[in-house]
Parts: sequence; structure tokens; C-alpha cells
Amino acid sequence: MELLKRILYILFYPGLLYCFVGGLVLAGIDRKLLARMQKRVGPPIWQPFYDFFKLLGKETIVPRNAAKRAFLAAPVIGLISLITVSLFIPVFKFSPFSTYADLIVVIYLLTIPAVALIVGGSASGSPYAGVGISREMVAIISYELPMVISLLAIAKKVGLELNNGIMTFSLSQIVEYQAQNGPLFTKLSMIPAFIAMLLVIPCKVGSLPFDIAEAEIEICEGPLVEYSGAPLAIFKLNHAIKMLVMTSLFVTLFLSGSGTGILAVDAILQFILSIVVVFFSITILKAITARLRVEQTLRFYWTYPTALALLSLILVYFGL
Amino acid sequence: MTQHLPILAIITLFIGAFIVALIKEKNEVLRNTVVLIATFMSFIFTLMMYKPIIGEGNIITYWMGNWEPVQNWAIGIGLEVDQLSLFFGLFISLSIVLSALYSFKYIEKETGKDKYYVLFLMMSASVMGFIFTGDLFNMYVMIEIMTFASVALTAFRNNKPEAVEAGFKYIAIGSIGSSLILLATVIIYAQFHTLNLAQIAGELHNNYTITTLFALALMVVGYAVKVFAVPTHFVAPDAYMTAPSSISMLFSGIVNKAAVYGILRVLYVVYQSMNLPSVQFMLIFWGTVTMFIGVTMALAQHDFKRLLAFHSISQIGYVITGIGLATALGITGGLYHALNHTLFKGLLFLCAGAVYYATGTTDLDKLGGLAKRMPQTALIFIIGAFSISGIPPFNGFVSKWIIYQASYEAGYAPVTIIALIVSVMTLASFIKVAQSAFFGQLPKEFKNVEEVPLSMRVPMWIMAILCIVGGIFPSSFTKYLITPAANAVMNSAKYVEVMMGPEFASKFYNNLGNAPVIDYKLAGYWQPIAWLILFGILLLAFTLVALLGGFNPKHFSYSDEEDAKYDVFYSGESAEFSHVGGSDLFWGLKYQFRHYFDLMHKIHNGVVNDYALSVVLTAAVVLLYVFTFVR
Amino acid sequence: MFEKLIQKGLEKSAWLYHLNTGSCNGCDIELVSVITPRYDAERFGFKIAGSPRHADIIVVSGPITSQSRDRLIRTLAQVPEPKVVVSLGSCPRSCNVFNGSYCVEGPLDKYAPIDVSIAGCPPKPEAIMAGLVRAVEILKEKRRAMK
Amino acid sequence: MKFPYLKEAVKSLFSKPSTENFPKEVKEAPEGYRGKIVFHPDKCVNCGMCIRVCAPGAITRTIEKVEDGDKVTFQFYLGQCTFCQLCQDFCPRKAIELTKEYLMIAENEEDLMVRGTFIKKAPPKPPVPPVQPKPVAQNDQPKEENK
Repeated sequence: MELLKRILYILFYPGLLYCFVGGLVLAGIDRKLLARMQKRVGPPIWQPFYDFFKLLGKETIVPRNAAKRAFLAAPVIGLISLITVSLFIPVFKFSPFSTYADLIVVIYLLTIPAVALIVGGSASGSPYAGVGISREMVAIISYELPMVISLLAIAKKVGLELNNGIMTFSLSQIVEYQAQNGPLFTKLSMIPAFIAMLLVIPCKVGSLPFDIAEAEIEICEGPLVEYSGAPLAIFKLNHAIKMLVMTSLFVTLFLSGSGTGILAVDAILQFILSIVVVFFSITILKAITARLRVEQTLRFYWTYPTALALLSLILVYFGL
Repeated sequence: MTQHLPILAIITLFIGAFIVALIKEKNEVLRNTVVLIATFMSFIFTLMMYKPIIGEGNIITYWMGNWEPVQNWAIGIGLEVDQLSLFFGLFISLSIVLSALYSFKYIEKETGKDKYYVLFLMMSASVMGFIFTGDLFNMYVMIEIMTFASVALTAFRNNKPEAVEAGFKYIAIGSIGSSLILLATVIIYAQFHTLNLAQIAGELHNNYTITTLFALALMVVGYAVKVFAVPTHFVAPDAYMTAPSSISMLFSGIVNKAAVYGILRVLYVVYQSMNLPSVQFMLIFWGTVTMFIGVTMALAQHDFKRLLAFHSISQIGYVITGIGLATALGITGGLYHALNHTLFKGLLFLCAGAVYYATGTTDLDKLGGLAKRMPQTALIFIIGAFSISGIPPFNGFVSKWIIYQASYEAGYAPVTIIALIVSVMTLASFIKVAQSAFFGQLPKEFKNVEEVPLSMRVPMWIMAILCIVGGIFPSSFTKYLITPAANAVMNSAKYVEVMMGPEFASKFYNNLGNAPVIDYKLAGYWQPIAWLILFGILLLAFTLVALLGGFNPKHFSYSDEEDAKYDVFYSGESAEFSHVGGSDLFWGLKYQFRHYFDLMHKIHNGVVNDYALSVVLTAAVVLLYVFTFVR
Repeated sequence: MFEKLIQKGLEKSAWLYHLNTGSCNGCDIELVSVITPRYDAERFGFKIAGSPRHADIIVVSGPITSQSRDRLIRTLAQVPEPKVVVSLGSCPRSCNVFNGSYCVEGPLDKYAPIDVSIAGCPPKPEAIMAGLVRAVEILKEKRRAMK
Repeated sequence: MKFPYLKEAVKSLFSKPSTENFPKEVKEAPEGYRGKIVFHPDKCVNCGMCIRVCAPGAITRTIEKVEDGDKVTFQFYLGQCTFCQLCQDFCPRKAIELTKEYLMIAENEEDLMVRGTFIKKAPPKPPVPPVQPKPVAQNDQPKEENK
């Protein structure tokens, strides 16, 4: 019975189906909100589904000097690791596999899709992809610092109460802490980390102000330049699921609590909160800013969000 | 029989060296077999020691010429192998066997092959000797043989001027380090009139005088020179770059591990100074600085082996930080990372050797697109690169993760932050190598490059599999290998007890034999097997859905003849050769930190006297620090 | 299994790749104005793709100058099937006023069959959108033929 | 910390989008828009001014002999036309008219052709045969001698 429930979790709720549908719907909502902000009608919410199935129908061309196996395996590896990450993220006290991984593991699993995109791009052998990779890697370095500091702050904050002083990296303990004394962003010391993490999401997902790796105009979609057909469909799906996973991780870290206990209601609540977070972190930035250069991104992330995260770390050490 | 295993493990290698020197050029196959037998025998003997030492938990001692200590006074040279030295001995002898197997084919094109094997066996014998010895002066002798053998091996390709130059630099700096160690040994001998580690540890038990502290400082700096910790690291890139890859694998695999063992043995067992916060802080600070400077310099390199050399320095920084934490989790993390580093760094150096063997150059600006011609080496490189940068299913992730957790639990938050950023930069530099050497476009001159012969690929595959296994079964690795070693480090009283006879240690130590229990929840949260099962199920589900959807890979249109459709998209231009790689990657990072990189460029100026000056300055600073803070 | 969905997908989300072979940029700014809020082609799923590998509809504007001739041929070859070539304005159709000049290499149908041609110099954004909608039908027919 | 356009973005989020829904209502082109050419063959007098004045040479004329004059067909190739309206201005009989119709989408060249044929009557035969001039009278010679 337990195994059957586990298989059900893997294939349906937090696993394959939910990621596919939830990710694409979230991407559709993001595109629709962006269009509305630019006073235009914008595509329907299920437009990403059309894009996905159209790309499935297209012919897949493998360029001659591409390393064929790596070129074709990269998107699948990225997709599967993204779905495994979404299995580990607890949803208001419900977490199918929470005993198998915690914060550091989730953060490191989230680097696999980025590395898969990089290996796929470099395996395609195109100079545009080469430039795209170098930008993507600098983007990873730039957002890693503030993200890590804010996570350490959360770990220390939750650890002080629940784990008798030693920090804790376990996500279920973080959720339990928020169940006892309210979502984390209401705590004074956590507000800077909240803002820092909110700023990290667009760069991690690669949305407009920081999509320097996949800049359509300058380097023709960077690492994705040589992809067409099914692998490109999977990479676009990865992009959407990454948005879903990052925002639901953000919701779990800052906005979760005891929840209603019924799985379905919790799931919907989590999804709605993810939409709100997507709106505030990705869509607004996409609507009002232009694309930054690579070293401006690095300078931006290593100054403002890092300072905010350090501030919250210090506040936590002062026991606020 | 178990009594004689340690000396047998060392002597087989020395005898092998002697026989190979006799064979000279006459018979190649015979020489190779002798080398293989010697290294394999030493590995077997080390393996045979596993059961008595880690299985039953006792310590093997062996007195040369069985000069037993008389009235608690050790006269003869004693070998002592406890769990810690066996732990180091195991993976060192394994990498010696693999490197020997690799170099049969790799050295074929070079001249003076028998000299190579003599030096190879001398170096490995001296490292094994250094690990198993329990005598201070014997440690110095082994360090000396190791230094001279590695200097000669660095300059093995004497037709290349930079090899000879690197050899000269290495001997200059190496001998400063050795003389510091010799000076410290002499001072300790003058103080305690004995050279046996256990007896010194007994007398040194919390009665530090100024002279012993002086000896401590010199010893630490001497081993730091051997381990290439930052201020003394300038020689390492030149030495690793010009030495043959099978040897630079040994440099980064066993030579600096032996030096790490030296630091552990001296600071922990002999001086029992690990739980002094000042010593801990010194090691942690030194490790973090080494970590950061090593990786930032590696990002700026555009030679494959030089980049790997700087990475060895930065990974050793991890090991030193792990050990410096002196908590149970910290030492476990440090030791586990030492093991993992030998595995994945050895693997990467062998890949560099394979690239050199196939193309004749390791300059990243000239290489490109080798994955199409050398698929297995590319795959092995990817495994190595992912495990060094700590991507989850591989072994680098587990040990780095333990170090993060340990350093954060010990209250060093900045160290954890720097460690995580260094790990991301390691990933960046290996993405740079992957893009410039293995992926991207194949230059014309490497059109018909062939995959390396099987005898070179076998050791690479063995190490790659070990990297994966190390990442998937971390709990079994720690239970059978690392926890006993960490226990041995934390509880040095037993080391003294066994060596010097029953009641000798009880005079000095009040709690005998009970090591602080190591309560670490290593894999409390992270069971890689469960994660991999999830990954497998999802992969299965995905392929099922894909096949159901009428998707089959044969539809991929791929062709090899000249057809514009399959050319890479150049916005219309004809697809001429334009490979993005080497130094034109990570412009953003280099531009943003250009002042830092210019400063580093000025410091690493290649002048030997500056290097020697930096070693002496480190010695002065450490001396000052030890005198003022260590009590 | 996905065939019906792929057909719907092709209809509802065709990506354009704009290929300027020496145009006077009249048609180019008209094409770009198609995705501005006033005309908003994105509500039909049209999006300008960055690389020909991602494209379904190739919009060619400008008489094929001798410089852009072999680049045109190469880029058209690199677009995956099913693809549709749309000529924007009079120039690709018949080299317009530049007909017979020393550097113009003749209309587009010398190099690729034109599926839809949108007349007008420059054509109005609504005309471009009607043309693109027509092109999407041809795309679906080509996909059915390809199956 | 000044965020440009944030106010406009949020305000327009809740206001009606300014997109015309093109397929349902097709907006009329503005006054004087030079769109599709309409040719009134009856007005044309085959003077050829439009051909001479058309820059891209989009207008061609074919004349074939018919028993009561010559059948002239004018062909306006919209694919080549630059819609400059010169032909309309120079046509003495106002036979060419550029309408406000802008949806000119075609799949083959034929749909872009605007043709008009008319028969230009040959001038009517004179009812009376022309008078033959008298043979040269005597009094003419002397005029020439004293020139």
C-alpha cells in the first residue's frame, strides 16, 4: 500500500503530471500577466501547451559537429532531476519523500538542470552556444552567493528553536517551525532574506532582466540555438518547471505554515501562492526592466541581495 | 604474519625499484611486469592489513630489527599502522597501482623509460613508508626521498625547457620545506632524546615548552610546503603541468595526501593540539584562503593541467578546513574529501594525460570538439568534473556537504559561504574545460585523433566507477573506512599505549581508550540510493510516455556529408571554424574582478626567489602566531 | 497519439524567423509592429524566434541582394520541416523597383518556393497577420503531408 | 529607489488592453490610403502614360489585332507595384484608382494580377473617299522659275 502511494506520488501529484501541467500553466499565466501589463491581449493561458506539442511535431536536426549523445541526453537529464526536486519540496506539512533530502541537497539538485542546459549547449558545438554557456555560468556564480547566505540564515533561525541551537537543513523542520509561529517572512530578521530570495528567483529561472544566457536577439537563444523538435520542447518544459519548483520552494521556505491538512486544498493553496510569487518576482521585473549585461548581473547580485542576506544572517545571530 | 605486513608493503616497492634499475632497457615486458607485481603486491599487503586493524580495531606495531623499547625508552625505528594510516595507505596504494597500469602505454613514446619506473617506484615506496612509519626521523627520510623522486619526475621530459625549470623550482622550494622539517625533528630529538612518535606524544602531553612550540611551528610550515598550502603553492602549477600526467596524478593523489597525513599526525597525535582553538583557527583560516585563491587562479588558466594543479591546491584547502574544524563531523568530512580528491583528481589528470597522448597538447585554446573523436575519455571527464564540483549523485558532493554542515555547526558561517562559492567556481572552471577541450568544434589538425588504448582507459574507468560508488554509498564508505580513521585521530592515547607497552601511556593520560563518540547524522537526510531509485522510476515513466507518443530516436535527422542543413547556425555565414573556448569564457567574471586577477597575476610571477621569500614569510608568520596564541 | 495535439499546436503557436535580405526596412518595422500591443500577434501564438532551428514560418523581406543570396539559401536549409516561406512586401516577390540592378539576384522563388506572399509596400500589419494566418494553414497541410 | 514604468505597468494591468481584435472587425484604412489597384478599362485610352511613369515597371500591356481595332489588356502586377500612386495621378482619364483595400494575400502570382481589357476602336473609315489632288496646273511652273 505504501509503495502504491509512493508510485502515485511519483507519477501524479508532486511528480510527473503535476510538474508538466503546473509548470506550463504557470508559464502561461506569467506570459498572460506580462501581456496584460503591456496593455495587449496576450496569448491564452494554455499557450505553452500548444508550444510544447507543436515542437514535438517538428523535425529534430542534430548538427554535424555536435556530440550526439550528450546533445540529446542533456534535456532529459535536466527534466528528470527537476521532477525529482519537486518531489522533495514539502507542501504545507505534506511531503512524500521529505526524509530523503533536505535544503542543501535540494539546492544542489537544482544545479543539475542548469548544468544540463550548459552541457547540452556546449555539446551542440555552436559558437553562440559557447558564449551562452559562459554567460549562464557567470549567472550561476552570481546568484549562488545571496541564495546560499539567505538559506544559511533560515537554517540558523529555525535551528535555534527546533534543533537545540544547531542549525537545521531539514525542510520539514522549517515547515514545522512556521506552523508553530507563523510564516517566516513575518519575522523581522527574515525580511531581508525574503527580499534577497525574491530577487534570486528571476536569475535562477532565467527570466527577462537576467536572461543573458538565452538572449534571443544578441546570441540567438544561447545554448538552445541548435535545438529543434522534441529536445527543444523538453528544454522549454524545463524552463517552465524550474519556475514552478523555485516558486514552490520559496513558498515552502517563507510563506508556508500548518496548512489545512487536506492534500488537495493544500496543493491548490501552494499553487496560488506560487502564482503570486511568480507575479511579484518574475512578471513585474519582466515588464519594467531591460536585459542586463553579464558583469552588471554579477555586480548586482554580489552587492544588493548579498548585503540583504548578510543583514538577515547577522540579525539571526543576534537572536531576533 | 600480520606483524610483518607494514614493512612488506613498503619493501616490495623498494625491491621493485632495485630490480627495475637492474633490468634497464633490456627487456620492456619484463620490466613492466616487475613494476606491476611490485605495486600490486604492496596493494595486496595493505589490503590484508584491513581485517586486523579496522576489522578488529587493534594497531600493528613493528620494530625494525626488533629493537624493542627498553625501560620505556624507544631506541629502534618503529612502524605503527593504526586506522588512520591504514585509511591513507589503502587509497594511496590503489592509486599507485592504477598510475603504474596507466603509465605503461602513456610513457611508451618517451625516452629513458627505465629511469621513469625507478623513480616512480621510489616515490611510491617513500610515500607508503611515510604513512606507515611511527618514527619522526624516518618520516623526514621518507619525505626527503619523496621530494627528490618527484623533482626528478617533474623534469622527466628534459627536452622541454619548462619541465627543467619547474624541476629546479620544485627542488628549491621543496628543500626549504624539508630543511624546516629536519630542523623541527632535530629540536624535538634534542628535547626528548627519542625519535619515536608515541614516546614524544607521551612526554608532550600538555606540557608545551617554547622549544616544542618552535618545533611545532616549523613542522607545520614544512608540511604546508609539501602540501602546497597557499603562500607556498607557487611551485605546484609548474610542477604538475610539466610532469607526465601519471606522475601529476600521483602528486595530487598521494604526495600532498601524505603531507596532509603528516600535519594530522604531528598536530593531532604527537602534540594533541587539535582541541586548542588557536590551532583550529589557524588551520581553518589557512584552508579557506588556500581554497579561495586556488580556485580563482584556476578560473584564469588556459592550460588543462595547470588548471587541474590549481584545483588540487583549492581542494586541499577543503581538506585542511575540514580537519581544522576538529569536530567529529569536520574530521570525517576532511578525511572523506581527501579520499574523494585522490579519486576524482587522479581521474581528471588521467583524462588530461589521455588528451595529451592523443593530441600532443593540453592548451585549452588549441583544443576543441574531442568528444566526437574520444567519446569514452569525454564521458570519464564528465564524471570526474561532476564529482569534483559536487553534483549530487557523485562522491564530491557528499564530502563537501559534510564539510559545509560541519563548518556551519562549528559556528564558522563565513567559511561555509566561501566553501559553497568556491564549489560553484570549481564547477565553472570545469565547464570551461569541457567546452574548450571536449565539446565545441574539432580543429582540423585533430581530425583523425584516436581514442587512447585500452590499458590507459582501464584505470580511468576503475576510478570513475569508484567516484560514482563513493557518491551512492556514502554511509558504507564512512562506516568501514572513515569513522575508524576519525576515531583514531580523536583518540591518540591508544596510539601511544600500544606502541610503548601497557602502562606507559597511563602515566600521562587519565582517560585511556575512550574516544569521544562521533555523533554525526551524516546521511540523515541524504540517501542517494533512494534518490537514484526515484530518478530511475521517473526516467522509466518518461521513456514510456515518449515511446507511447510515437517518438523514436531514429527520426532524428543526422548526416555526415557536407550539407548546409546540418551545419551549425552561423546566422547565415558558411560554417568556418570558430570555436569558443579557453580564455574567451567567463568574460563577465574576469572583468568584474579584474583588479583581483591583476594582483594575482603580479604575485604569480614565476621568479624562484619570490617563491622562496613567500615560504620564509609564511614560516615567520606561523612562528609569530604559534608563539603568541598557542598555549 | 499526439497527432491531433500537434496539429492544434502547429495552428496555435507558429514561430516566425525574420530574414532580411537587403530590405529597405519598411517591411521590417511593419513586421515588428505586428507584435506591438495594438496588433499583438502573440494572441495567435506568433512569436519571433531567435534561431532558424526554432522557426516554423520564415518571413523574408527585401530583394535578394548578391551578398545575402547564399546566406539566404543556407539559413532556409537549416529550418526544420515542416516550414513555410512567406514573402513580405513586393521586394522578395519581384525585386520591386530594384529589378535589374547589378546587385539584386532576382526574386525569392528562384531559391525557395514562396508559400504565401503578402503584397503591399510596406504591407499593413493587419495584412501581415492575415498572411501569417494563411501560412499557418499551409503549415498544417505540410505537416499532414509529412506524416 | 525609482522603478521606471512600474506605475504604468500596474495601471495597465487592470485597464482594457488596447489591442484591436483584427479578425472580427477589419478596420478601414485611413483616408487616401494607397491600397489595391482597381482598373477601369472603359475609361482607358491606351495612352501608355502609366507604363512610362511606373517606376518598378509593374504595368504591362498586350495589344492584339481584332477586326474593329486592337484588344488592349493592361496588367497591373501588385507583387511588383510599390503603391506610389503615380499611375493614378498621371492617368489622363482617371482609369486607375488605388482603393483603401489592403488585404492583399496571395499564394501564387496569379492572384496578384489586376487585369483589364478593352477594345480600342480603330478610327472610323471616312464615308467619302479622299479627293485626289488635280494634276499640277501650268501656272505653277513659272512661280518656281522666278524664285
